[in-house]
Amino acid sequence: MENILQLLSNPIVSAVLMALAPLLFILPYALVTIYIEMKMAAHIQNRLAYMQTGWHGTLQPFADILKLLQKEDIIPTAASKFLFILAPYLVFVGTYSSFAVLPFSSAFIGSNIDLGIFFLIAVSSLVVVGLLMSGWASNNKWSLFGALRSAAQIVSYEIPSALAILGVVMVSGTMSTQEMTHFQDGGIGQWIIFGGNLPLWQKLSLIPFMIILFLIYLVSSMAEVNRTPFDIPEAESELVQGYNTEYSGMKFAIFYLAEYANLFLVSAVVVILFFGGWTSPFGTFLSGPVWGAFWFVTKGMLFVCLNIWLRWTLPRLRVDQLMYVSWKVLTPFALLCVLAIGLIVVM
Amino acid sequence: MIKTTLDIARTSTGKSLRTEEMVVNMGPQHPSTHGVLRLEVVLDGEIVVDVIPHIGYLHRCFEKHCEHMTSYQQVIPYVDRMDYVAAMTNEMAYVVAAEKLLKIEVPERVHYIRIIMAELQRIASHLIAIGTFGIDMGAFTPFLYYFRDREKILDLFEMTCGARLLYNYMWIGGLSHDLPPQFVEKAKQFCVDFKKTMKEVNDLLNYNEIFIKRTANVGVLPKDLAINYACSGPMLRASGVDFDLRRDDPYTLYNKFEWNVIVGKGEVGVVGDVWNRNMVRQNEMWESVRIIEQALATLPEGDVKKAIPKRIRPTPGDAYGRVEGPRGELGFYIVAEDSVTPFRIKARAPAFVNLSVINEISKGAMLADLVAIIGSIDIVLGEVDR
Amino acid sequence: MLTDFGSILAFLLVGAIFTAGGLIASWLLRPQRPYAQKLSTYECGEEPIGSPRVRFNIRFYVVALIFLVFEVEVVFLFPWALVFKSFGLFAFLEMVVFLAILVVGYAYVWVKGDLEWDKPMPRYTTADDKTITTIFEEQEESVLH
Amino acid sequence: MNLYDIIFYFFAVVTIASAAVVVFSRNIVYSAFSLLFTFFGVAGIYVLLNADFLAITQLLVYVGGILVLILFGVMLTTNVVSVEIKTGTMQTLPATIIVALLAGLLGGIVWTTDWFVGKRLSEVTSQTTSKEIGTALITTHVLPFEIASVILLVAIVGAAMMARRERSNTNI
Amino acid sequence: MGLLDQKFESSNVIVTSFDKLLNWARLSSLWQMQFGLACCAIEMMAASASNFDMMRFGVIPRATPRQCDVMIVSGTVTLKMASRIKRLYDQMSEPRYVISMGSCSNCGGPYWEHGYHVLKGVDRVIPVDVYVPGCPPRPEALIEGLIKLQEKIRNESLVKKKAV
Amino acid sequence: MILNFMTITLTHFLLVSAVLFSFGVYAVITRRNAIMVLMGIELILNSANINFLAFSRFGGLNIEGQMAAIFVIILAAAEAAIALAIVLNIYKRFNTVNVDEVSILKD
Amino acid sequence: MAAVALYFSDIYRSLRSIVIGMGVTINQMFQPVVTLQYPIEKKAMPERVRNRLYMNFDDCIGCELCANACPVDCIDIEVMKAPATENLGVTSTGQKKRIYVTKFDIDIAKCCYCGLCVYPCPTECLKMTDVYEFSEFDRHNLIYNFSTMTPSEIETAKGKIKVFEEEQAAKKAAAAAQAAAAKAAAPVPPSSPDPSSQTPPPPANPDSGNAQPNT
Amino acid sequence: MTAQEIHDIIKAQFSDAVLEVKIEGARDPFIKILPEKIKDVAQFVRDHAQMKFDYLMCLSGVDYKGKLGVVYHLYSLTHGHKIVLKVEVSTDTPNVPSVESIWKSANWHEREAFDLFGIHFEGHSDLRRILLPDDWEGHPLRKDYEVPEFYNGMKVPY
Ligand code: SF4
Ligand code: SF4
Ligand code: SF4
Repeated sequence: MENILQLLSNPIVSAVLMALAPLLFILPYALVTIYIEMKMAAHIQNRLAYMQTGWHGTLQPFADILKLLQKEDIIPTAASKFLFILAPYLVFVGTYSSFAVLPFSSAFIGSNIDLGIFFLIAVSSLVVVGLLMSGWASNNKWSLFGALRSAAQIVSYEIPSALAILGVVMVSGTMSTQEMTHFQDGGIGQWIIFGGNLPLWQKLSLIPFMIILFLIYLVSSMAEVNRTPFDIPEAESELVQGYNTEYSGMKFAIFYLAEYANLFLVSAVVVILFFGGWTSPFGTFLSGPVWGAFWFVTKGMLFVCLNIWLRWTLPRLRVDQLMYVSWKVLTPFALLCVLAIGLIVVM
Repeated sequence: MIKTTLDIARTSTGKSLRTEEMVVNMGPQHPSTHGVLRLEVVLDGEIVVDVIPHIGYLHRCFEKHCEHMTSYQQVIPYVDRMDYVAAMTNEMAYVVAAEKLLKIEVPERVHYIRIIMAELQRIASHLIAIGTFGIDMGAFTPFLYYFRDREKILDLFEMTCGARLLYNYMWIGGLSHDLPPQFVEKAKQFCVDFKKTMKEVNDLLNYNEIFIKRTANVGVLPKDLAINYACSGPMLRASGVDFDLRRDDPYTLYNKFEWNVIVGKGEVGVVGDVWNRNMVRQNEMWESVRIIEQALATLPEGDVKKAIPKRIRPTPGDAYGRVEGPRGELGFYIVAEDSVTPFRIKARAPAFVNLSVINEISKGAMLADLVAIIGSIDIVLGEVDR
Repeated sequence: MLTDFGSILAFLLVGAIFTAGGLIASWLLRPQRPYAQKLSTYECGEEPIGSPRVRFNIRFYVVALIFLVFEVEVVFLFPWALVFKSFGLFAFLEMVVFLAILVVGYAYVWVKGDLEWDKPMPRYTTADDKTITTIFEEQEESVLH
Repeated sequence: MNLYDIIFYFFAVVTIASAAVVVFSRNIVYSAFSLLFTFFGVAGIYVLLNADFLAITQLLVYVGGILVLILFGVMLTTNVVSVEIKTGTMQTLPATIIVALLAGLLGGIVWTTDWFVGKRLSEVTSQTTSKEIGTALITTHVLPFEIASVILLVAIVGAAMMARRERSNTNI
Repeated sequence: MGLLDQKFESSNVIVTSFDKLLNWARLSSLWQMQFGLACCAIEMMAASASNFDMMRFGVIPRATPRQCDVMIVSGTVTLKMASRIKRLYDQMSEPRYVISMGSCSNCGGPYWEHGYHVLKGVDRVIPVDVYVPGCPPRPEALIEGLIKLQEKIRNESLVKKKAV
Repeated sequence: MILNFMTITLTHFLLVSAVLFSFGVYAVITRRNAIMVLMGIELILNSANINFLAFSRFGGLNIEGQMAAIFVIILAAAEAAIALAIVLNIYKRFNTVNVDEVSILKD
Repeated sequence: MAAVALYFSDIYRSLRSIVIGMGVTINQMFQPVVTLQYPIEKKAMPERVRNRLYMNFDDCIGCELCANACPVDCIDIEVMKAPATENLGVTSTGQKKRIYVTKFDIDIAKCCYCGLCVYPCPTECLKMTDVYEFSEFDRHNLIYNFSTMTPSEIETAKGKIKVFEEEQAAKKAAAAAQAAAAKAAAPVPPSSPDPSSQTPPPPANPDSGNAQPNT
Repeated sequence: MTAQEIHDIIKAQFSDAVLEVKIEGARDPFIKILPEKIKDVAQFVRDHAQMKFDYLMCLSGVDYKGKLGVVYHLYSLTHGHKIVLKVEVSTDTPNVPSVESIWKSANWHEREAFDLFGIHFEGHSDLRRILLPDDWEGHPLRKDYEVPEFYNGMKVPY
């Protein structure tokens, strides 16, 4: 017993355990989300989707994963073998390490670095390189197209999303995700979208800008995870499957998993930035570390659902329109908001 | 001749930093080629420099089969399979041509039922066209809404003739069955329900700003080019040519009903662009519903099998009959010899002709536009390749 | 701080190990029967024509370029955002100057059209053919704003 | 050898090995992708040097920006045939000698010099340096800060202009 | 190279229950290759659309053969197309299955006699697991074919697998 | 504190930096591909940054070292942007990124 | 200025159409699903539905009209004219069967379900049913043999036909002799080819005459 | 304009090119043209102000057992009248001038006729097989066509 406790108190062991915890979250989350997405899509379209595997098809995602495990792994002859294998690692590692800075509750955060949110922006560049690598390595036209598009897209939308995050950092005065959440502790009115815990007049004048920032971040986050209407990198009707055209079996599953993990990631960031992270909407009521995790995941899932809802509603943009939206609509608005917020905050 | 010239800078500056031209095969298995069309696309970056369509992946030798049939009647199942999305109108075209060849007059009720069926089929076909076009644009949901409603039409058809897709319903001189008893009522109900869906899809897709931005001013087919290429149907009308065979070369009793020919007006872009083509289809469905409602209201009585000839043996000669199918002018050119076997049947497939224009209108578009253009032409490969 | 980064390293490692674990598990289960045609490059069922590794659109490059500069700018803004509250209006104005200079660059690339995706406008010109009247000439202006 | 050392050696090895791949690989694409690991390793070393803000900035700017730019540049200028992806070398032998001499010199200096060590390590704060950097930017380093913005302005204008040049002399 | 696949000489309890699990996963998640050939493809689309919704069985259309499990050959296979179908089949990752949908791909269908350009049955180029008759088969019939295929997969085993 | 700093000293960091620097120089000297030269330069800049930070950490440079490193990164970004634009321009002109070929073709 | 107005109106319209679209989808989400859960629930087929062909072999008189009407030629009929003396029974429509149908195969894999074969059948023994679930693992199982005649029965039938033909030949010879004899007297019309006009005595064994046991 | 009038105008212009007309009793009145002249006639009927046959509805190849024919169904969107032009060539030298430059829609129709009948359209910009694979042998819609036993190793007959 003592040994175990001692072992647990060993920083290395605890760090590894901490690092494993999000994995334990991601896997069931991905399964659940795949299920939710399909069911939501289905009901939007008056149909049922998954019904036959388990009760109302609940076991379907398991079957999918288990099947993908059994699929043959094809590495085309023309591909650059090493890079082809490396790419899914990069993509997944890039996504997964972002989970390190997500404060799931006041008690749990993988790594409470002071630059949490900044780190989040930075580490997504690993994903960009991973995607480029997969596209290049596949030696397939559709893959390369998809990879280039997605790199250009993620890169373009990083500016507005970084600016939106900047606006929040200006209000909260911290880059640590945990502190940012503490900043918003105390019920729905303290959330940053409602101005955080600043004096009242500042709050009121901040709200419109915060809402705009929220929309900007929402849009750019959707673009960063390549979802409709920004799914041109894997636009089925144009590019077959985009960068993962040549990937099969487990490697594809890794991409798939990373995609869904990313989806939660950006939703969680929305929650941290604007909707109080793990704080309870009712102030101290129903708060506490465990409830915190509940609120965090619930809020995150709400935004995941919003994403899904949008996905099954909207058509897809074209690549030039994508650039238009990012550079000519979101960026100037984000800049304006940042300036306005700065002015309000220093006043 | 009209040429689509591209003033792309890089082609003009000799050794400039131009993208190397990349040749990409789109199809035969590609999600957006609507079947087994293969396009050899020459791309300059994302920009389409040239498109070389390759067809024939579904060449099923329809015309050869006609020459082997032992009666004119037996051709009809094959005609169904030519344009499987709009089998009824195909049958209609064939029987119109054959009746012209045989100089048969059919009872009025037959005309009415044929019109109802053809218009229902037009709706069903446009539903697929717009739905799959939506998928090409990345909108999956409208497709399913439309398929859901299409299923109701198929139920009507199935009730009438027993098949869902390929009907063998219109026979030379008549119909294989009279309408079943509940048909009229159900069809009326369908018309009512369908209007609601159309409005929803308009909200969801056709007037969606993203959709408009994607499709307006893309793949513009000028009027003169359209005529010179003998485009027909929504493709021609979207280019601003007010021409509809149902009105301008009437073949059954279409002129008895009140309806409008939909012409592309270029509300959000240029006349003749992809959006217009899609919208012409969408609005045509309203008109079809109008025709159906009128026809159902005034359906005359009669025997639908009265004029069916026992034995079909036309006098030698040839005839070309054409109808306005969902995709455009669908014609059958029948050459008869003194025999029960057709000597030669040539199908003038609208999609075949419409598709031939793709090279002209997609030069200079982007890859994503090319997908939109293919979708807007609304090809059915069975008809293109026959 | 270092332990915090240490746990990020742990995350990186766990991510990599998980990926490797997945691939190994799949290696245990999956069949592997490669042959030449199976390993051929997919291109919609056709034999691929040419290599995909050609030079591609310069647009991608320009996007990355503009991004890089803006990224660096944003990097500057973050430490500023942390502390500017305590320095008041002066710090804010400093940043406004900084931003203003960059906005000049932004405006420059906007006006010069570098933010636009290189999108050619197809023009329909008529060669000598007398029967064909071009309806298109008058509408040419309206082709895409 | 404690954990800090292990991690240092880990990053040092990652950095140097991948830098070696960058320099010695015949395939420029491999070089470019290998640069990712170099930058990453350097970022790790930054962390070990207590420069957390810089480490992440390194990731952000180098990996997310410069590397992507280089990759695009590589893809934009390499030719179809994989042979030409390979980068030729020149003057390998003299270069090796020069560089070996240089490395020896540097290493010797580094090794032999008795570096003046100012602050003791334990005195260094383990807090983030970003606040200090922010303060420095607003107070002591205002001028370089504003100049940097001018440099960036020049960079963006110049680079955009050059990348665009051929478009301006035609009429689109 | 697949440690477990077809490496068992004989069956035992563990292998069988493991088999069951794996087969269950495979049969419940048959991703379909998204391509249609002719008229039958329309019915295939109808089968995936709201009214019949093949997704209830875990059938998701994927555009690339690499990620597909089942190829539904829906329609007339012409000689021009046959080599492409072969290539696409080759490019699918194993385990892979083929459903031949409709008279045409079963044996040439209505075109069996005079169709000089029609392949008389897709089984002349690729192995077919289930033949769904009909011209076109109703969506229900396709689903029934799918269920048949699931039955077939249920009886597969690590011990000996479908020869290719 | 598990992280003991005693064994690794400034020297280690400087050595890594020196190796990186040498690699960078080697690439700059030997490589004919202009982009490879650019990569070499990036390596050199990175090694310089390690130096700055190492001195800031172990020497008396403190925050100054980090500020210097930041400006180096900014300059590196600006330099990369410009340099690659130049490379593209060269490529546009001469259809090669081979530096010595370019010097021949110069006029 | 117009450009600025356009810029903002674009943004406005985009946002508006997104909201409208989301309204439509959320509304649909609470509409009842239309999915027919096929293996569990099945659709009632309309009466005219055309699926698998059913053939009531008992009623077939072997006229081959269906085979001629089929555009696909997927009905393969082999017939032997039964001896006129044979009683093959009657169809349910009351027609008398006079032909052994030794082979009646419908290659349902080729059939295009057009229904053209159904109309000409004089005894209405061909029918299109509402059975559509008949997938097979082996294509050859899709060739449906409707003929219930076993090879041995066919052999017997053949034997009988031979016997009958011989009889006929003998009769003819006899008739010819008779005719030759009576030639001078009066010209007799040639014997009708239709065996039904003659009434040969019933066969000794009534069982073997009916090629198809009534089941 | 009636078929008779159209015929008269054509006859007046190309008296030697008109081989046969059938107006009375025909389901579609047609004019049979000398093959060599078909292009000129086509150009003429398209540009003639009164005829303006701007729309080529259909172009069909026909094998008349021993002779090959091409049938042009023309329509005028401007005036709303139709006419059928026919040409006949011998099977051995099936050369017909292409009307592709007059009506673009003829492009694919002519390729198809070439593919299926082997009619050679002179002056066609891109006369390749369109429906059948490039390495196909023979022209299947000819009445004397024999189906090959194998194509690319695949058995063709059932
Ligand atoms: S089987 Fe029938 S429906 Fe299916 S493709 Fe063939 S002809 Fe069309
Ligand atoms: S349904 Fe049609 S294809 Fe089938 S057997 Fe009858 S006639 Fe022949
Ligand atoms: S038509 Fe009827 S009776 Fe005649 S052969 Fe066919 S099934 Fe038998």
